[in-house]
Amino acid sequence: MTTLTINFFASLREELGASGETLPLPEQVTNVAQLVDYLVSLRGERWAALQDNSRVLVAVDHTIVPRSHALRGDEEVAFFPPMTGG
Amino acid sequence: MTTLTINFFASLREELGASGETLPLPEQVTNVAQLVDYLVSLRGERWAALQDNSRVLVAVDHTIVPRSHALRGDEEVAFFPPMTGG
Amino acid sequence: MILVQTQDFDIAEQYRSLREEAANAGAIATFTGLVREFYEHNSGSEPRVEALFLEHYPGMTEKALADIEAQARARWDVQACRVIHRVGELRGGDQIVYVGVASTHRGDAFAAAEFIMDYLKSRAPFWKRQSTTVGAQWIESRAADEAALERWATKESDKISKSEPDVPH
Amino acid sequence: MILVQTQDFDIAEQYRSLREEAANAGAIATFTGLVREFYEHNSGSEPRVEALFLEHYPGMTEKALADIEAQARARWDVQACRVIHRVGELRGGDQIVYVGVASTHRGDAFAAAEFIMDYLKSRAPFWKRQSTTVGAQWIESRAADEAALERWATKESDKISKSEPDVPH
Repeated sequence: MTTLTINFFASLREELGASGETLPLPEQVTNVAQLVDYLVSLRGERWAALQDNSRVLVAVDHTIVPRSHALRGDEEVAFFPPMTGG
Repeated sequence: MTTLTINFFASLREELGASGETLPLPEQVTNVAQLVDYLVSLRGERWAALQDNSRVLVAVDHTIVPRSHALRGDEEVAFFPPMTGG
Repeated sequence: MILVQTQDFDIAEQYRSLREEAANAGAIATFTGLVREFYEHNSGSEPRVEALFLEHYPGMTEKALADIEAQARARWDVQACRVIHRVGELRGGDQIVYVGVASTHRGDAFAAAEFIMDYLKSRAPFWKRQSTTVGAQWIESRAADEAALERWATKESDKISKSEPDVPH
Repeated sequence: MILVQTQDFDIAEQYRSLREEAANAGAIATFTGLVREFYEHNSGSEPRVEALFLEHYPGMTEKALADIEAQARARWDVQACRVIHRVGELRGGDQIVYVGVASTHRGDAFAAAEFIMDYLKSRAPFWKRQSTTVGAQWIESRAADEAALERWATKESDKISKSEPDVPH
């Protein structure tokens, strides 16, 4: 069975109290939006913060993607707030 | 009697074979365009290069001016080709 | 060349590298970002910044910066390019970021350097937390930084796009 | 601060001065112009540049550069500014010109530095004569340099305008 690596960064990491985890991908989860819904169902309402598309960006294998991005199950998925470099 | 200081720079200096001179301002010369015509009448046709407004810029007392700029007779007048700094 | 590092950098050394690498450069544009001593604060007051912590996403950071540099090279004449971004804890007045571009002409050098900075601000995975005399907070992204990207918009630059609104399918 | 000089300059020293002078700068943009080893030539070939001679108009040069700096300060947040232009004989690869601007934000630093460079190219009394392997010639002003000024056009910048077509009155 394949395994997702999930990371959280910056204020989102502090808000969720989690920096990351690995997770086997359930069969019914085929994209990022479904992964988020699944995490909320597992962890509870505090994690609904991940569903806010305007506040939380998603990268799959180091590339920013839309919530519709398909998942195979062996990716590195990261959630983070808007970036503030420079 | 007041005296104009006239300077020529760069390719224009080489073309005219003159780096500058001082000149008493005749009464009938009241602006830059008239000064140029006066210089051509004094020095000959080669100096008609000064009349080419697209190739020769004019500064009076270190500020670029149009040919219509009035002269009192005690200014520093400079003629030069388009600038190429930087 | 791209570096993500905790240690400080020497702009004179970067400049020397750019001059050496660029065979016939007529123009070198550089940008250095510094930690401002007094940061803008939500309350409108200006508390002194005691420390700034730069978090990043190792692996993605280098990839994002390399993508941004590649975009700049595709759009302008870039003979040499150096990007350094510091991470970890910084103090007021410290150097954070360096971008240097050597080009044949000044227009390309300026445009490429500013393009890289504008993208790096909002498209590379860095986050800033500041500790001030009135407490700590994560610095929020500025609308001005997002707006700065608009003028670079072309088909090419769409490749470095932000997550779009969700469209289920 | 404006310097017109024959001797070379040290960009690290200029950068240190900008950092010291600008109390709360978050951004330093710099530009350095270098003598290209191979200059564009009217014939389309690219002869090697053996020497470049920079002539200027002492007295007016300083005034023109000060005017340009003042315009930049009027339009953007400029906390510190340094402009150096060399004159006399230079060799391929030599530094010709330096512009450094410290500002609160990067947009102002970039804009002010590029504005100063664009104006300095066509509005300060410098002229270049190059000696190449195929002979010597005065470098002609480029239409691109004149065009570069257009995007800065405002009522303010009209103050640094070029001689207008003659209108007798």
